[in-house]
Amino acid sequence: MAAVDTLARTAPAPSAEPFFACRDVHAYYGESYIVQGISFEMKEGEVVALLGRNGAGKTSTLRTIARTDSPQMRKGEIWLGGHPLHKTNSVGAAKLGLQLVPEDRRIIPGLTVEENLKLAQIAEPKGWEIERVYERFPRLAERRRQEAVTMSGGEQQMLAVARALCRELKLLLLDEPYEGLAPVIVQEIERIVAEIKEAGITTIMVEQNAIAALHLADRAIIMDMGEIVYTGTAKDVLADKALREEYLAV
Amino acid sequence: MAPLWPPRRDILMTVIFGIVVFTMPIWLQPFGAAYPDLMQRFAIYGIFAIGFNILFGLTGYLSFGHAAFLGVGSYTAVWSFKLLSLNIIPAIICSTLMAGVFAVVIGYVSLRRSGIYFSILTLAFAQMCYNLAYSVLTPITNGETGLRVLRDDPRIIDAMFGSTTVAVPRAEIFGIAITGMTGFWACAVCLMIAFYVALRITRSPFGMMLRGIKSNQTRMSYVGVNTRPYTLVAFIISGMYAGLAGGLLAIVDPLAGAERMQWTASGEVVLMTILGGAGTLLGPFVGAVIIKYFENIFSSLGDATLADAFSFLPPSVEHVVVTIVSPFVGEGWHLTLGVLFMIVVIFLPGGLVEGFRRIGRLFRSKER
Amino acid sequence: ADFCNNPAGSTVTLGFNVPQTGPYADEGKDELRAFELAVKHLNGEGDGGMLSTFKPSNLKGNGILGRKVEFVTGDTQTKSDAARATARRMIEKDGVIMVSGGSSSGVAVAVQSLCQEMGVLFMAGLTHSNDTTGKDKRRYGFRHFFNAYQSGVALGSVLAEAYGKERRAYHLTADYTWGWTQEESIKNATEAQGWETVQTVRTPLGAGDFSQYLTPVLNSGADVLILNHYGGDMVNSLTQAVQFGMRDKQVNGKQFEIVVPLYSELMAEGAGENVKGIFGTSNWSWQLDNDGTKAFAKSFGQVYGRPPSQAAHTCYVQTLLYANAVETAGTFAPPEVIKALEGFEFDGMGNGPTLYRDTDHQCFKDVLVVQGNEKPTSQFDLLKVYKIVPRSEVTYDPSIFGGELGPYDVAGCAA
Amino acid sequence: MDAILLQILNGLDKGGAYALIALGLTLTFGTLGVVNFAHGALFMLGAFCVVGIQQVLTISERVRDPSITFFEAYIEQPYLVSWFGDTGAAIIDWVIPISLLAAIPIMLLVGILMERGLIRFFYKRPHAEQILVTFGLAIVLAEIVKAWFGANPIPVQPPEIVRGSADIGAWLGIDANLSYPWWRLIYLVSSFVIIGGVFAFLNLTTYGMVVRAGMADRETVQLLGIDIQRRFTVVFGLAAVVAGLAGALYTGIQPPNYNIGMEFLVLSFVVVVVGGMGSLPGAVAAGFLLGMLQSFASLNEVKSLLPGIDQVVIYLVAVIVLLTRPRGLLGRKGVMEA
Amino acid sequence: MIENKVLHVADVQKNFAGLRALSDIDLTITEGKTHAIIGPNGAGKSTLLNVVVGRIIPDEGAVVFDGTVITGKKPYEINQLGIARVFQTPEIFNDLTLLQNVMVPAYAKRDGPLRLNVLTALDSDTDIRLAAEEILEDVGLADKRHADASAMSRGDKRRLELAMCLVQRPKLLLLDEPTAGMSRLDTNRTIDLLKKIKAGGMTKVIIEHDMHVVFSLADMVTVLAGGRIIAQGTPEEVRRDPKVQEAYLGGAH
Ligand SMILES: Nc1ncnc2c1ncn2[C@@H]1O[C@H](COP(=O)(O)OP(=O)(O)OP(=O)(O)O)[C@@H](O)[C@H]1O
Ligand SMILES: Nc1ncnc2c1ncn2[C@@H]1O[C@H](COP(=O)(O)OP(=O)(O)OP(=O)(O)O)[C@@H](O)[C@H]1O
Ligand SMILES: CC(C)C[C@H](N)C(=O)O
Ligand SMILES: [Mg+2]
Ligand SMILES: [Mg+2]
Repeated sequence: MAAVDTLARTAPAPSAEPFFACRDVHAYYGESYIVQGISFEMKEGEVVALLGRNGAGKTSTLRTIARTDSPQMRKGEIWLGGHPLHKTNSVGAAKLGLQLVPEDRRIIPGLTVEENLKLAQIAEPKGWEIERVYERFPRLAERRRQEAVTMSGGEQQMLAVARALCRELKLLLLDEPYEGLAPVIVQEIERIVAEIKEAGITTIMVEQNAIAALHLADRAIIMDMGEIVYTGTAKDVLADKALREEYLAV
Repeated sequence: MAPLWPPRRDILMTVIFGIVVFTMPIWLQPFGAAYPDLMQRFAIYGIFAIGFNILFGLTGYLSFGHAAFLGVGSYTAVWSFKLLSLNIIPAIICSTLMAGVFAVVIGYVSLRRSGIYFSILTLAFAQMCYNLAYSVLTPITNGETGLRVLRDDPRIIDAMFGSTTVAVPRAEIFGIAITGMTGFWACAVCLMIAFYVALRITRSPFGMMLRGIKSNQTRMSYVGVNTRPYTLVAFIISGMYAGLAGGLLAIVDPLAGAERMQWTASGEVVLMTILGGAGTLLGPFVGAVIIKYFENIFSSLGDATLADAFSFLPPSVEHVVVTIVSPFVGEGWHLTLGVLFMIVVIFLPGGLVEGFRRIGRLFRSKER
Repeated sequence: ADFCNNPAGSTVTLGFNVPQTGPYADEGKDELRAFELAVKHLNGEGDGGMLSTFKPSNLKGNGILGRKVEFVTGDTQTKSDAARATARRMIEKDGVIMVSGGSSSGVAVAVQSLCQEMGVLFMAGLTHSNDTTGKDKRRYGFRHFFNAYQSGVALGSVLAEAYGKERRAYHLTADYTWGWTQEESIKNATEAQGWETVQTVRTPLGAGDFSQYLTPVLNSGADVLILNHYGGDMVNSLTQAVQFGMRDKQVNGKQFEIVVPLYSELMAEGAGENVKGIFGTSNWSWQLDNDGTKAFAKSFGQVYGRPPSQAAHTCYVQTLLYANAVETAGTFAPPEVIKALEGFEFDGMGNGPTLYRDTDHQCFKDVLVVQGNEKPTSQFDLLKVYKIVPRSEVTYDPSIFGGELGPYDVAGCAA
Repeated sequence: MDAILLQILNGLDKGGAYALIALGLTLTFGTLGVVNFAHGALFMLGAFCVVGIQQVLTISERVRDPSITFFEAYIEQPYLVSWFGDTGAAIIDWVIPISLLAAIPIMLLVGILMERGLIRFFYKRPHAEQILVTFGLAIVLAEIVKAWFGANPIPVQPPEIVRGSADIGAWLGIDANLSYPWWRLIYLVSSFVIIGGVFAFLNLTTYGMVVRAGMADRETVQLLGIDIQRRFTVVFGLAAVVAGLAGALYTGIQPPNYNIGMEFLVLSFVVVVVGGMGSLPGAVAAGFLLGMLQSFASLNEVKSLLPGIDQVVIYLVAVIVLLTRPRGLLGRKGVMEA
Repeated sequence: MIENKVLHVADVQKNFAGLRALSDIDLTITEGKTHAIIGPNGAGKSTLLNVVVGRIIPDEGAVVFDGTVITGKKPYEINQLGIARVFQTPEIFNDLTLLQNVMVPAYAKRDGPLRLNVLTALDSDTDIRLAAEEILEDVGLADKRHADASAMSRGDKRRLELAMCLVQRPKLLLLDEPTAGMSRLDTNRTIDLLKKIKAGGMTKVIIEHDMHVVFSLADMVTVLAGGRIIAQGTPEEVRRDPKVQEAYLGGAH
């Protein structure tokens, strides 16, 4: 797909090491123990759906991988493209090409839409040009001078994804990208995610709309109570009715 | 947030608190702080801080002008001594009420804004009171010298009951002069009452509403609460506490000076509250005691006292220790206070009381 | 006898309450030096200073009534409230039998009335307001320093001589008891000489930047600026007035002049060059030519490497006078000590024959008119004595200021 | 007429001082979201840079003062003067300008150390704790200065040639009795220059935008690969430099003492808030507004109409402004409103 | 059957600096019914609720609730009349426990907008407390009632906010995306809960993007787009409306 060709990786990762790996990751909010020993690996270009009920620890896992200050990671290793993420912080992770699109979108108050996008292009490595974002998301172009937080939820979600695209992407973490969006927009964002997948961007996606997520994903990981309870291909999960009912209620 | 407490424990807590306060002359002895003036200050500033906490700790509104109420309370008490009677009861009532009146006015205006804007409004009002008391209001406040009780004041209530001529005019309660320890007992009684009232407020639905306002004003108005009157009432109550404290200051030493309205005095109560632990019941009192202790005891320690204190050490060591310690006492007591603030905030966020609680928890969990 | 803080052991404690911070901190520091020196001398250490020149004296150089003298200090911060708190601490915690010091009349008046209530003697340090021994006088308070009224009397004629009788004066006044009474006294004295007072403006104590008060002076038509400021405030206001070019101005065809009615060596030091030629009055100067002055200046200079200021002098003298009164009375009991001080006539303390008047506890002695030295001969030679106004000229009727002393016996802190 | 002009100048001059302090405070307070009660202390440190350098320049040999005979008195003769004669004296005379240059790196370092060592741990803490810790720091800094330099104001003189006053009446060609101290004019001009410099730095660069974003949501900015920490440090250093320069320049107006920072602190908070939280132009505008009003309130004509107005005008105006404009002159919504 | 209208939004207009967020909105809500409002993002749905609860004052038009005009009234007054609202981003008391979070609105309901209730002790007030615990039970948060609200996951926060509204037993409950971010399991539980309330006769306005929720609950659906009502009717009618399909539902439905 032409629209996302610059997203494509330039050189393949060495094949012996997995492209991305979590090994026995434990993380805490203060004293409360939330991420309780997560391990999984991903090949380059793979899309994984991280599923589980509310409070299972999905967001916490993504935040741990993105190396934010909270939750605090106390044990374990995280590797991305041969670099040890566990030894760096969120800034370092971002510089290695990791982007988190957070569940609450985290659009920066006080800045306009355009400034929010520009912010993603301060530090290297950069991704899309802003003009290109506007072509892809005409709605944002219309609102470029508006203070971004006064936009509607869906508009903000678009901005959050667009902002991630403004950076060069090796690993994209999407936390509930469809939440609160009108079906048309969901389809729109689904298309974007599909493009991203097509471009070979390794992606972890958390989504309550499990079916939608599973249709896109190569693989599914199901969490419960801070642990991984199931790993398998997306097809398997779609097929396994009992599993779906127990953890996903679908 | 601790689970809700049964009310019987309120009484128990007040009683324990009372015992601690009333035995201060005994247990403060080893700290060199068991003299009336300082103990009175502990109690008075304790009241001030406890009252301040009702506003700041519960609603989160940080007033930077509470000293104005302290000053108003003091001036009113002295005027009550001058015009009405040397008896402290009218003085206490008048000072508390007058501070309440000021709080209504200042609170009504200031509470139209929140956050830092509120803080600066209160600061501005207090500074206006201070500057005016110092200058053009001199006929009422006696300016920089301070308002004093004079022998030839009218004292109409006293005059009704006989002569007003006294050798030296002193506050009294039914013939008992309020000096020295009596002054402390009077303050201690007020402190206990003030503590109990604060306790009841904190543990009442009203108190919970105030905490709701602190937590989320938007939600508060969408569950049907008109937040302004609530905060205004909290403001008035805490202003009245300050007025009471100011009145007591004038009772134990019948001079009211404008300085006690200055922003530094307002800042002091903020520091007391945060140092001890804003939002906790005991914290403000603890903070008040510590700051007043430093101000009075540390500032009066000289090198000679230090040498005494460390004389058990070998002379060379003693010399070194005294050299290290001496910048922190006497004139340098502020330095100690500054360092203390920093240490407490850095290592015990939430204040001393919260810090103790945490340390306590740490020990308990280690035992297990 | 039962009275507040009757010394029980072999020592007696005095309380020295001086400003260590605030606009008068400089004088506070010098006062403290003098107190230490006085205590040494009373205890028979050092060279004895004025002990040898003071007459009539009962001092023996073995402490007071045989008790070794100790002292505690406090910081008044130049605030009445704070000063009262430290004084109370001294009385209640440290058991002092006498409080001295202070560099502000506001503080002096406040502490003096506290001392009356507590039944402890107050030997005022620096205080120049008429009120201290006027409407706010107290039985337990004594002042050695002169006052604003005396400054006015002494200065009036000198100013008229030097600057002529047709002058228009503009007052900037520290906004508290001392400033008010000094403004009034100087105004009366200069108006009596034919001067006109254009404007009197109050400035808050410790204002720092006086520019907003100085700019209106320039266009007011006044040709004399009278700064009723002291200490750090005066250093600032005078320096800034000079920066505004006031001393180079011609107004009404006359040279614009600045007057600082109450002067001190420390201020002159702070203001540097700016004081040259400026008139004021002073309680005492280390350059006076008499035995007491020389003895004191010498012993002070040897210990501290600088001559004493008038602040140091008055505090030193007050301590000695108190000690002497106790020796005379033979007891620490305040009423007796007070009686020993009242009407006491003495000499050899640097100001010539001096009377502690019984009706208002004000000292009467010669007053110095001083002028900023145009050609100092040494680094400390900042003020030169222009004229010594004799005691008889500055004596006044105590009734003009009203006030009452109150009783000798107060229940005090012993009650 | 002269009176008015003079009062305007005086107001601008005061306003310049307020604006400078408020500007630095806003940089940390509005931008970084840190309530820095130690800002006054930075002002004070700037002033004491001058004092310190003056003391270094005037390191002296002790020469016995022969004019004092009855005790041993000494005169301090600066080595600079002993060695270089008039040149040495001139260097000492130019102490303030020299110190200004030195103050920039010193204050930058102080600011950076302060931010690295303390402030950064408090970005996320409640404002109350920020107040307490920076207040503690302010006390500590003031006490250290007091222990070193003493409690009393230390006179510092502007260079001889600008010590007097400028005849502005002659400049403007009006036959008016209008003169104003040189040094105060220099202060006024410097404040314009510094304010302009800071604005250019923050508004004409994306730096300012990034810093604002970092203040609103550090975490997200970091997730975008920006090392916001370093930028905060720089901004803090910049604020310290602005405060320090304001303080250093001020020594020519008023001899500094250890407490001068506290004296300015409250006023500068009022200025910042009247200007509107987080707004640099607001802070500057409010600084000049309040300076001007204070100057005019001190006119005797005004005071006779409204006694005491000169004492309270700043606070009164603060109340009026905050009641009519909820967020001060130019404040943004939501900044420090809770 | 005479349908009783609880809420009437009459010809409401609202502009934001040139942007027409709501234009000519005329809407009636029938008592006891569940009325869904759907529409693309930015259609003005939340803005409409803001107008109803008094957060935004419309440029034109009025809102009538239960026969009283409520436009211009303060939010707390409107709540006191019986309108409660769940926000799109949860507005809860982060510093309080879950139980207290629910007790505050319960007191507000019982004591009115201003009552200085200082004399009762919190804990002896069993009525309020029991009511609060019961509601927490209903939404499935009972076992966490002494935990601080700030430690909840977002789904829990939403349920908590719902509980805070339910405890007031409002006549009209406005829900802005009550199940957004909820797992299917919890969504289903919430649907059940809301059905139960419906049985109790409470009128509800619900904004939702999850069509499963809309079609399970709504009696009536209004579709907003670009600040205008583009369709209105029963769920089935709306679903079949081509305009709606184009503007909102997209091809997949
Ligand atoms: N800041 C925090 N402090 C303490 N506990 C937290 C914090 N944030 C989340 N938790 C707890 O961690 C657990 C996992 O939360 P997390 O947000 O990761 O869940 P989730 O799977 O993303 O759920 P959801 O689908 O509701 O978003 C929950 O029990 C939550 O209460
Ligand atoms: N305070 C405001 N200032 C300016 N524009 C605003 C403001 N509030 C809302 N808007 C704009 O009004 C439009 C409607 O917003 P609203 O939040 O009502 O949408 P919505 O229908 O709730 O969307 P969503 O489903 O995404 O939440 C949006 O375009 C939004 O950008
Ligand atoms: C120090 C004194 C002699 C003058 C001082 N200002 C006073 O109040 O009296
Ligand atoms: Mg989540
Ligand atoms: Mg919405």
